[in-house]
Amino acid sequence: MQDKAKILEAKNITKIFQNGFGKKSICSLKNVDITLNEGEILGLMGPSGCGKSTLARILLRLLPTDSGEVLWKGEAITKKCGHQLLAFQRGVQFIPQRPESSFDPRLRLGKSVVEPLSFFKESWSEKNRKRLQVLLTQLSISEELLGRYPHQVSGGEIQRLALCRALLLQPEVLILDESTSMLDVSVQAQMIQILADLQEKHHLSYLFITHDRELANYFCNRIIVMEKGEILKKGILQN
Amino acid sequence: MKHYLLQKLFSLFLVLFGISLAAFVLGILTPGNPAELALSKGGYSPTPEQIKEIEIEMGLDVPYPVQYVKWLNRVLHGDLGTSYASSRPVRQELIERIPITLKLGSCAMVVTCINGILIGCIAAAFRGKGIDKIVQLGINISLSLPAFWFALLLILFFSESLGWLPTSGNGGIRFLIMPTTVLALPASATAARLMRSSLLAEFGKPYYLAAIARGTNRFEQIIKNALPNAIVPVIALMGNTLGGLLGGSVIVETIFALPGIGSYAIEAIYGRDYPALQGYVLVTGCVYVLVSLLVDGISLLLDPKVRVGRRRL
Amino acid sequence: MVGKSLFIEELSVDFMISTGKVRAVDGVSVVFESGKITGLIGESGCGKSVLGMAILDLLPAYATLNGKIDWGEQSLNEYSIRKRKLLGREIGLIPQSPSESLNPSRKVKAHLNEALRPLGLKRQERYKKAEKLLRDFGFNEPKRILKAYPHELSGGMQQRVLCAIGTACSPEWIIADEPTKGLDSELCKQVQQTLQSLRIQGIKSMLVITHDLQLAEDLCDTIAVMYGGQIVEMGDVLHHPLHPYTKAFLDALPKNGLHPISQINKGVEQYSKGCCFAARCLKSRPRCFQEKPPYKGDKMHWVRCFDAG
Amino acid sequence: MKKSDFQMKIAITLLSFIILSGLLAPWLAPYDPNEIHMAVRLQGPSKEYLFGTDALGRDMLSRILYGGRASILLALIATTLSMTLGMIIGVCAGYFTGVCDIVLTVVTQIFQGIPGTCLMIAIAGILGPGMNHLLLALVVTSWAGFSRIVRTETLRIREQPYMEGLRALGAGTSTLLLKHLIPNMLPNVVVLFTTRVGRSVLSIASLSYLGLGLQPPHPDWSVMISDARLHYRSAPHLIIVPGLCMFTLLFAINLLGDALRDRMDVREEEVKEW
Repeated sequence: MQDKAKILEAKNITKIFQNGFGKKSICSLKNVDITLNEGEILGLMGPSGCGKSTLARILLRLLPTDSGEVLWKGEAITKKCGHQLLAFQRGVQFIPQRPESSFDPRLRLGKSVVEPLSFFKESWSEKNRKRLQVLLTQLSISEELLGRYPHQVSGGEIQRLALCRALLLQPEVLILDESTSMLDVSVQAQMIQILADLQEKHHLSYLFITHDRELANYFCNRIIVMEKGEILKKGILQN
Repeated sequence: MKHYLLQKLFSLFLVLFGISLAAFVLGILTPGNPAELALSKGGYSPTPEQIKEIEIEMGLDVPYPVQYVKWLNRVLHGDLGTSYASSRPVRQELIERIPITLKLGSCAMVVTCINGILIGCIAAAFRGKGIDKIVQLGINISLSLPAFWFALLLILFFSESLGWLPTSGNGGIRFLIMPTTVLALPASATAARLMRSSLLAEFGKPYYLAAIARGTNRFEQIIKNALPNAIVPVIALMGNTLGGLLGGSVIVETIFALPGIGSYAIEAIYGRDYPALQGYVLVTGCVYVLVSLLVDGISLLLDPKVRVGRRRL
Repeated sequence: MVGKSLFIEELSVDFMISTGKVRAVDGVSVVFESGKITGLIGESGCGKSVLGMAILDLLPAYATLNGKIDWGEQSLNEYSIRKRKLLGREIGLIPQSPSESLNPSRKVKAHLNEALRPLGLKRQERYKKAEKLLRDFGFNEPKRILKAYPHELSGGMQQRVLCAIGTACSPEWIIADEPTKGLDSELCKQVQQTLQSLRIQGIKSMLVITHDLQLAEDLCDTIAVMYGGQIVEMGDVLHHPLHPYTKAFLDALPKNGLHPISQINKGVEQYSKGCCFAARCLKSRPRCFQEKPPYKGDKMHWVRCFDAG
Repeated sequence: MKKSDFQMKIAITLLSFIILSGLLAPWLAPYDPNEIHMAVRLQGPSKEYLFGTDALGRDMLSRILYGGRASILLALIATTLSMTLGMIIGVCAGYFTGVCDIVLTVVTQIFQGIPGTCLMIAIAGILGPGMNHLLLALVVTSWAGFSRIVRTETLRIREQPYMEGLRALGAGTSTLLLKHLIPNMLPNVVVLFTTRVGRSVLSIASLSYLGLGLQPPHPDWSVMISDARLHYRSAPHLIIVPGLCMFTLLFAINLLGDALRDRMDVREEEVKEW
């Protein structure tokens, strides 16, 4: 892997959760450094409660950090807000772990998938419609699914729709927080295959968070293992 | 546990402060000038100078915040002002009348607890069967009965035609039967409905399925397993049920002529006796807040996570 | 003495929900022999938990069950009152999610008391028996555990307490419903050891419902594979699978190369009268859609497919 | 879900009957409700006066027809006002945590600290009877309950994963609030609205009965009951008939509330595994 441009970086991130009544596990991050290169599938592994998901939320700027900063294409964005962040927000997308609650239960799936375009003030032009068609065929989602409500659709289909919603915004990085661990084995296999060929077609880079060792070995180029908020061994496996 | 108590005490202090503020503001809003009213009792038309004098004497000329502080200081020392109607200290009159309302209120509360929990459990145990439908219909009916109309119906039926119960006056238990029923009916209906739905929610939980798998009989499943968890929201509801009872007592006391603080408030309104009304709002507010705090405390204690704290073995 | 096996004939379970009738278990006939640990594996939605709950008669109100379930000679689904005596004493359940299957406002002692009631011991003996049970499951100071509330125990401890409750009256049969669901790898190993130690407690026969193949492989003597509400194959399925679905299922594992199972080909009715896997089977022939496939193979390893076996 | 549909049908028929008869009162009523004929006072039901006459000889049927209008209208307005106020404060307190939440919760607690009916009586008593004072009393006492329930709902929905997903997608606060948070809260709020309308009708009736709400010449059921108190021995129907109308109205509203609540929980019973 020659040294590609660094697309998303986090420098000595520390995050301490006070043991308020609400928070059961005190999961803090101690000066974590992580770099995701362009076009790379970076695996992030570790037992549950070691801070994987917290790191993901910090990278997505959903959680403030106590110290350290997040860099998008080399520029620090922890301080920025408002429209400077538009490029970042569009560039990094998030696929959650629980399929059954990643869509608003009151909206039909079609509307939810298309809605993010309006967040970036993009009108529903003909070009976007064609792009949606292409994505639907790539993700093997039937048109009829878009008319249904989230509780009438299976876990695997929901994850694929979440992918479709994210890819409609033409992101460059996908953060997958154990997106396949709730799925059955066969559906997971299908999802991984789709993720693989999407990566070539749209030359994306993935931060793939999982606790399944075999899956990580099979799918990821580089794996980082975390333990109680710290990174143990960087890049144990380079395949 | 400490964290909860601190939070509760802080909010208690604020709410009591709010009630005193509300009572004071009610005093200011009263139409007409209190000094003029005090003087012009008995048809005597006071001259402007005399009104001025009284105003200074009553401390009405200073800005409102200062008035509030002085008023609060007097209230904290137990002086709730004198009632225009009987010119006796309001505190005195309230103290005479509170026991009746408390007697009525506690009877109604006891009846509500027993009815609410019992009927709620029965309805949940026989879900979907005949009894459940009858109980739900009964709950709907008792929630739709206007209290004063129901009271009049009771009087018409039991006192007039059957003559069993006295229509008014204050004496032994026989005098309290009808007022308590009128007060307790809507309260126990709400309690029963919450009890039923919270029990049904517990039936769906995995630990209930595990309890059945342990070979427990139906009684053990419902009373020993589901009830301890399902009763917590009902106890919390008892807190603001008391508010309803205090409010309801106003109507019941006027109809059944029971000399409690409820009828005192109505007399104060008809007689434009504002200090008395102010005293009434203060007392009911404080009683209600203190009792709700007590009930909240109890419902917190019922939850082992709070009682025992979060230590991990 | 030879234990009683579970004989199930033509069992089907339908759920009446708002959008009509849904068949979760479709005509299952199987024998779970006593003295063996049988694994019941399958993807979510294949009806394995429903089958387990049907045996214990713990289905929700809106479910209707027909077909026969015999335990030894006694039939289970007719005399449900008598079954109440069986539940807990002869057939124990280890429920699914440990954190939610213990009553949050009652101590561990109360749970065990209830579980031990069928033995009819006096209070003091019951307390000693409860202590012994907890000690068998690796708790070194059972007194403190008995006084503790469920939220004070860690995930692993809760699981072991549930096993203790399930085996309180040392029943003949134990049904473990997804014991490792939602647990991470260390906890899974712990659960595996606890379940293996059940054999020492005198539990002869067990039915383990799980989607964790690792657990099934290490723990179970024989494994039944379920798909679309039917048992398609039973026996030593993990090492030499016969049914096309089992083969595809195993290929989809990360260690065997993550080959996905083919999608439902268009234009084919999903729930066919014949074999449930016909719609997605590569070798499916028209016959597979009309008739129910026969049982082939011997008692040790049988399969329901026209050309397999 | 046959049971809730059946309930819904009865509730809607009853409600529409009452509201229609209220709206069409001017055309349906045989006499002017306030026209006094002392000659025919306290008569039982007869051919001319179907429901008989009251203490001042006014025709009961027309007074009953007019009777519902004021309290239903007032209850609807009061509940809508207190619901909007409650929702605004509840959503702000629930969504924007920190100082804003603490301040608003304390204010809500203060207003909830005082028992509803007592405060209502105090306000109506001091400001004097009349429609707008009654309205003010109703709104001041009931918005706190609304805002507390809306706040818990907001907190629940805000923690849902799909809200976090939307925030990650770049949704602004306004879109999150208006297009996702509130629509998800609507079902529970609608159920709450129906029960609160019922409660407001009850409060208006109690206040009017005590003479603090609607005033005597105005044909209102509770005022009629309070006037008829003196003659309840001789003419009990003067009390029973208006009371029955009010009971039917409240019963219909409660039935509607129950049916809506059943309708909302339908999805929970879907088979999770399938």
